[in-house]
Amino acid sequence: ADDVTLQLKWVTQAQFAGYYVALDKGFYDEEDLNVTIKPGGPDIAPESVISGGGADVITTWMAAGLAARERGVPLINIAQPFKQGGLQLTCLKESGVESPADFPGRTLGVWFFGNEYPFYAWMAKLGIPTEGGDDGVTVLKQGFNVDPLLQKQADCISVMTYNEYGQVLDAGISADDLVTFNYLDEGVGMLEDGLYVLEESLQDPAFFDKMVRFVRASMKGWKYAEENPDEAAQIVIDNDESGAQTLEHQQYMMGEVAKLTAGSNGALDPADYEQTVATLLSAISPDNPAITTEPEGAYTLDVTDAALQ
Amino acid sequence: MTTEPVIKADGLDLTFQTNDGPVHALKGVDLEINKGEFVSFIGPSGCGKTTFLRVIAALEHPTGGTITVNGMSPDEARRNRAYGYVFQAAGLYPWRSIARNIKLPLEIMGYPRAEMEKRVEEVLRLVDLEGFGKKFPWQLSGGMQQRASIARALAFDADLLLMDEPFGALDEIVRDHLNEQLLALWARTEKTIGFVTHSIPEAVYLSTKIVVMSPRPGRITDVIDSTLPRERPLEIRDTPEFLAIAHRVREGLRAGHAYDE
Amino acid sequence: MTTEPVIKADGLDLTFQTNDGPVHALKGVDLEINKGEFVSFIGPSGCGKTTFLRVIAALEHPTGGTITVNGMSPDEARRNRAYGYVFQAAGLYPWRSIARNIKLPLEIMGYPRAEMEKRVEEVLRLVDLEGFGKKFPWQLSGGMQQRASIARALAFDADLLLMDEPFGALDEIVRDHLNEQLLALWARTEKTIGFVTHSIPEAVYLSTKIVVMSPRPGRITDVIDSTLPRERPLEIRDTPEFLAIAHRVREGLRAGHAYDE
Amino acid sequence: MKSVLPILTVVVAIVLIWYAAAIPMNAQWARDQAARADTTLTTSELIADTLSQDRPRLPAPHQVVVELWNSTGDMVLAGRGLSNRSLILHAWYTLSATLLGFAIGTAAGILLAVGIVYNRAMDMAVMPWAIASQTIPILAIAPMIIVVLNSVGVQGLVPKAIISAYLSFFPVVVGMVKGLRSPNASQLDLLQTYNASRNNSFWKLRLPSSMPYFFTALKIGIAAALVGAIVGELPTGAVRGLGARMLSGSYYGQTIQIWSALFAAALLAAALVGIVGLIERLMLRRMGMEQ
Amino acid sequence: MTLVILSLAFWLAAYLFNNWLAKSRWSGSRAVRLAVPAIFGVTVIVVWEGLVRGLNVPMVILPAPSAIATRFAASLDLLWIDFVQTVVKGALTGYLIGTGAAFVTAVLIDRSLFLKRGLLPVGNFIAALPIVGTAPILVMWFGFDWQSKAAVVVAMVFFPMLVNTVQGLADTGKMQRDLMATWSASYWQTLFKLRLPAAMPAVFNGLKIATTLALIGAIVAEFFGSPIKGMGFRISTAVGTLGLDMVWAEITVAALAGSAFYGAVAMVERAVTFWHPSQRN
Ligand SMILES: Nc1ncnc2c1ncn2[C@@H]1O[C@H](COP(=O)(O)OP(=O)(O)OP(=O)(O)O)[C@@H](O)[C@H]1O
Ligand SMILES: Nc1ncnc2c1ncn2[C@@H]1O[C@H](COP(=O)(O)OP(=O)(O)OP(=O)(O)O)[C@@H](O)[C@H]1O
Ligand SMILES: Cc1ncc(C[n+]2csc(CCO)c2C)c(N)n1
Ligand SMILES: [Mg+2]
Ligand SMILES: [Mg+2]
Repeated sequence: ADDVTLQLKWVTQAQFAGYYVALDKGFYDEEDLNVTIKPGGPDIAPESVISGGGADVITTWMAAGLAARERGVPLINIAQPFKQGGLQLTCLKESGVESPADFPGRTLGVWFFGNEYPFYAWMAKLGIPTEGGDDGVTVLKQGFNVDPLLQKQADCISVMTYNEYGQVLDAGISADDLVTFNYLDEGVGMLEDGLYVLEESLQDPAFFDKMVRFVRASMKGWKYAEENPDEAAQIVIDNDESGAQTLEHQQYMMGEVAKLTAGSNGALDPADYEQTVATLLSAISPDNPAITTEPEGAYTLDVTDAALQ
Repeated sequence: MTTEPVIKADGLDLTFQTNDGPVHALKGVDLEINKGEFVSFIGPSGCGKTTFLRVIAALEHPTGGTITVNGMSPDEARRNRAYGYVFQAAGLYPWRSIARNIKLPLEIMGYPRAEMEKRVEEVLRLVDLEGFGKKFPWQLSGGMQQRASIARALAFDADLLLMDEPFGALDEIVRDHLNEQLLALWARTEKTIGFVTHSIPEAVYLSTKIVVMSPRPGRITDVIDSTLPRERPLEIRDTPEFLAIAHRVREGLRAGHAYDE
Repeated sequence: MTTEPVIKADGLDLTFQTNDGPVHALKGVDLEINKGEFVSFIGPSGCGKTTFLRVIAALEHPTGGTITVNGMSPDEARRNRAYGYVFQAAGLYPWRSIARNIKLPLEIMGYPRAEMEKRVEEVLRLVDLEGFGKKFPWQLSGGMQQRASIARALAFDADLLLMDEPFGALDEIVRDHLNEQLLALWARTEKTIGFVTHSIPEAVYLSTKIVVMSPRPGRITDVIDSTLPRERPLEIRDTPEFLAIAHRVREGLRAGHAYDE
Repeated sequence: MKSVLPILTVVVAIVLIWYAAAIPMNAQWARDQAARADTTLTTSELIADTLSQDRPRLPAPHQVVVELWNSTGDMVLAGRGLSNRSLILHAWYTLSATLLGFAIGTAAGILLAVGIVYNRAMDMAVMPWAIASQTIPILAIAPMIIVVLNSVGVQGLVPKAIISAYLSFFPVVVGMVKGLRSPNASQLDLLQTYNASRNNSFWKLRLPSSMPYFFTALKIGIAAALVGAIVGELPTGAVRGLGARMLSGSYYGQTIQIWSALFAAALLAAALVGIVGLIERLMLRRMGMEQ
Repeated sequence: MTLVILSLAFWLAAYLFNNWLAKSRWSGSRAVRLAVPAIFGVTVIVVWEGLVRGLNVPMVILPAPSAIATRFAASLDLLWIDFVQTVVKGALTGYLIGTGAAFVTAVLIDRSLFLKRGLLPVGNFIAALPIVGTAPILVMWFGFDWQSKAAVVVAMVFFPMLVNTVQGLADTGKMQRDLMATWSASYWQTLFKLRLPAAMPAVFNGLKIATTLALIGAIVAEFFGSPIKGMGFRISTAVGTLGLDMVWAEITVAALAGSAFYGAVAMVERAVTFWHPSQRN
């Protein structure tokens, strides 16, 4: 069997259910692949792991992938299981935020570590400075949890539909008490979890073939997960070595993630790509030069074309 | 002389409780020391010399018998700052200059500033250390440090001076010299002095009274009143009278000594 | 006597370079020590006694003059393990039992195991410490530790024994006792001994030759050959002959002494 | 044993203060929730609520103890002592990295110390940089170490152990240098008079006399190694170990889980230091250096 | 490859030169004492540069020193802002509060053997709580700005300082204490004239240990939530966006600040404990 190492962007959770299902259900075996899935975390940049040779393929957000490409890691998108994005900004209603017009003077929690590009793009679009003050917003580097909202340290925080939003609800705050802005709806949506490899490895036909089989099996896993969310959640739990996740939460997450992957057969829609690039380019600022020039050859449809035949 | 004794001990006992059982550091010690006397304590290691001095200074408390200092309890005497104490090692505080070391007891006793300066000058002269006030202890030789520590004990008005092997760490020549100076100082100030030593010639040379002690339990085995005159040049040590006293002390010591301990 | 000198120093100079300029620790030292002699070095602090012993032991190297030990350079002599050295403090290694402390030089010199055991037994007996081999140093009194350190220097075959104030830290009675034992040992083994001390009686009591030194620069001011017999009970110290020698030593010392250092 | 009563007293005092602090710290959330539900709380209801929240700002002591028990002893009783939900398993993951890192760090520390003591150039060159190296925040370079090692094919336990070694080597160097230099001049001179070789002076004098310093350093070092192992778990995917528990506790807002992992780590540290102390006592007693 | 060989050759040459310097006649002089570690440092940098270039290590794995220096020079303003936020506001405040509180606590509990016996072991236990666990909690309690960083620093430095100070206060000779008794000095007189001065070497030991802890604590705490400035913020963000040159520029600042902080405390120590044998060589 051929070895493939997949580096995830985040810890084992239903966000990556498709891959775990493919592994568990033997879809990879069927394609004669021996897949190792490496969980990520807040200190792991998959882009540097792959450039150091620690992985064959990674999942990451397109903005981070393109940024890495511009910094000399020639990443190329080979598949896009997430059609929709799940990134949102959620505010407590009692804080008085009702629309983006209310943002000035507020404190907003943002995820950094390569997750901040959509936020800056949005602020650029709204024309709101991010240096604080009365007509700007004060930005916090939010930890990867929802405490700042619960403890009222921020008016709004970043959440993913499939994870933190559920945690806020779980904590006992009802959806009615929340005001939520979805980046897609605000017109600054960007492609989220995609599969990326190094451009030069793809020149190798053997590697190309391996990726074709990998994407095929992974997508099979995703579709299985969408149809059997509870089983998928259980598979994720079984693969979580930290033992910290609850089945309940993973079931919720699987349900939400399925909504994002539902529209994708794995192939990247070039229109989505163009929109992401356009949004990024519209928001170039000295603080946040995600990308400064239009990327070229940052994706290929060859792999998915071959895989989906 | 109007002889009300400065120190009066009656059947003094002191037992330390240790892990290995009780240690009888002092047992039935009777002693009177009169004003102006120079009393040496001599005896093998562990016979309770230090302990006796510490009882006088109220640094230890007897477990039996009575003791008075100037007619008071040792604790009261200490509160009245009745004595100066000189330890074997100079025990100067290394972060203070010599002058400030000497000033330390004066600060604690609340002397006025001008008075302090005056006294420091005075005692530095007394121990031949003029001009060394600004030096730090480690910049002085062992003998000079020891003199500074004596100066420190002299700076305040205590009529009683307790000295625990003050010259133990010094070489013989420096020791001779300091012995001479100490005698001169004693003659000049008329203090009462209690002096612990290991050296027989030193004890004989300095004292008006020599107390020989013996260990296990610590007790007094002999009290020798010196027949030497008050005026004592160093050469007195080669006289038969001196040697006779020294001989008696040595005999007393040897009786109480165990070699293989 | 077949007198090829064990130690022969000719115009020996040793200058230390320090931050405060050069220190002349030894200046123009001439001395011969013959086989079987017991030579004491006496002199005020800083006169170079230790330095001279260290030069013999090749622990320091002279900056001028020549010195031979057994006809060789000190370094060669050291490589031949020509001498044992006893320091002022016992300097036993606290993590080794007494027996293993004594074994230390034997291990380093590569003696066979059985031989080591034999010698340890032997020297322990020689210094009256049979049965203490398994104890650790801190379980022994100061005097016993010092005897153990002498045993350590005796354990290997060195004809020359260098001792730097070995009894300086002990009380007078214990010291007297060890002095007697040392003399007995010397008589039995016929070693050559170089012995540094601060005590005049000790020097006179022990030596066949007394070297009086004086500081700044360190030099020899007097060499006194003892007229005392080889057989010396402790009482010899009260004889006029003894006192006469002591007197001469004291005079020599006083001449070279600066009080205010 | 004399310390048992004082320690108990202090612990009891801390627990009381802790309870007292938990109430006001968690009260805000209780009130907010009540307000959202349009009810008001009586004082006793409020206190009861603050001591039993799911995601408290400060969990009550009993909540932490219960969680600790549930994730250790209770699991053992249920026969699942080594499941991935058991803190015992995670403590073991952390412990294995700690021990390996400690071994590497100690070995490196000793070697460096020997170099410093025996080579003047190393002495002068290395020490200032060793101090500077400790001012670098390890958490910042941990991800880079992991990636770099990954790129040369080293992964798994070793990268974590190396981070842990990085933290533990420094106290060992400092302690060992002090210890190897602790023999005084006359102890060294004594060996000179025997014409002892460098080897002899190392094995027979410097090494034995450094032992007390060595063990003091080891106690600091092993505690540091544990911190290093926990830090090293974060950029390796935080999948296993006590550090992973703390971090995932933080992702999912499980404060109680964070606290129990914290206490497990501190207990582990105390145990490790205790074991080193025990070895020290045995060793020093055998060497006759302890009265 | 030639670069690799060249840098290794440089290393060898520098090593031999240092060895020669250290053994040479001037080895005690100030110049040599500064030169030897400096040469060592330069060697590390040269070898690093040579290896990175020679082996074509990608920038996102390990940037070359020259690239770091370039970034450093270009980002001085940013580095300064981060320095003020993390070192001045976070680390220094926490350091002063933590060591100060520990010092006062030590003096207070020093009167009670009971408290010392109880508090020190418990304190050691609490000090063993790993910062990665406590930092998120303290961020939750004290907010995102420097206050929570200072709190982390306080938590980190308090117990090492306490232990050292308590030890120092006990660090008087029996004779020194007896002397005070013979003068029948009061508790406070003994404290100020004997025990505090005698404690200074140990106190400074604690203060020195606390410097590195303070800096590390302040930086690491920023990983768990911060405003958008600060060295920890910049490092974690730059790692995520592959700005490794920026990461190393910040690390350089950390090392410089840490060494300077340590050096400053050591200098004060020299002035205050001039009398201690360890300061007199
Ligand atoms: N604090 C103490 N606790 C227990 N035993 C003590 C204490 N102080 C002294 N001793 C014991 O009391 C005895 C007398 O001791 P002391 O110090 O008075 O002797 P000394 O005559 O001064 O001896 P040295 O000449 O060695 O100074 C000794 O056996 C000693 O071990
Ligand atoms: N390593 C050294 N460096 C510089 N000066 C030294 C050194 N060793 C000794 N001296 C100086 O050389 C002189 C002679 O010292 P030495 O130790 O030989 O004297 P000593 O006669 O043994 O004195 P003591 O009776 O105090 O032991 C002294 O002035 C001393 O300060
Ligand atoms: C490919 C990918 N990119 C970014 C994130 C970032 N992100 C999204 S949610 C979350 C917190 C935990 O759910 C974080 C860090 C991700 N998860 N997956
Ligand atoms: Mg005594
Ligand atoms: Mg000497």
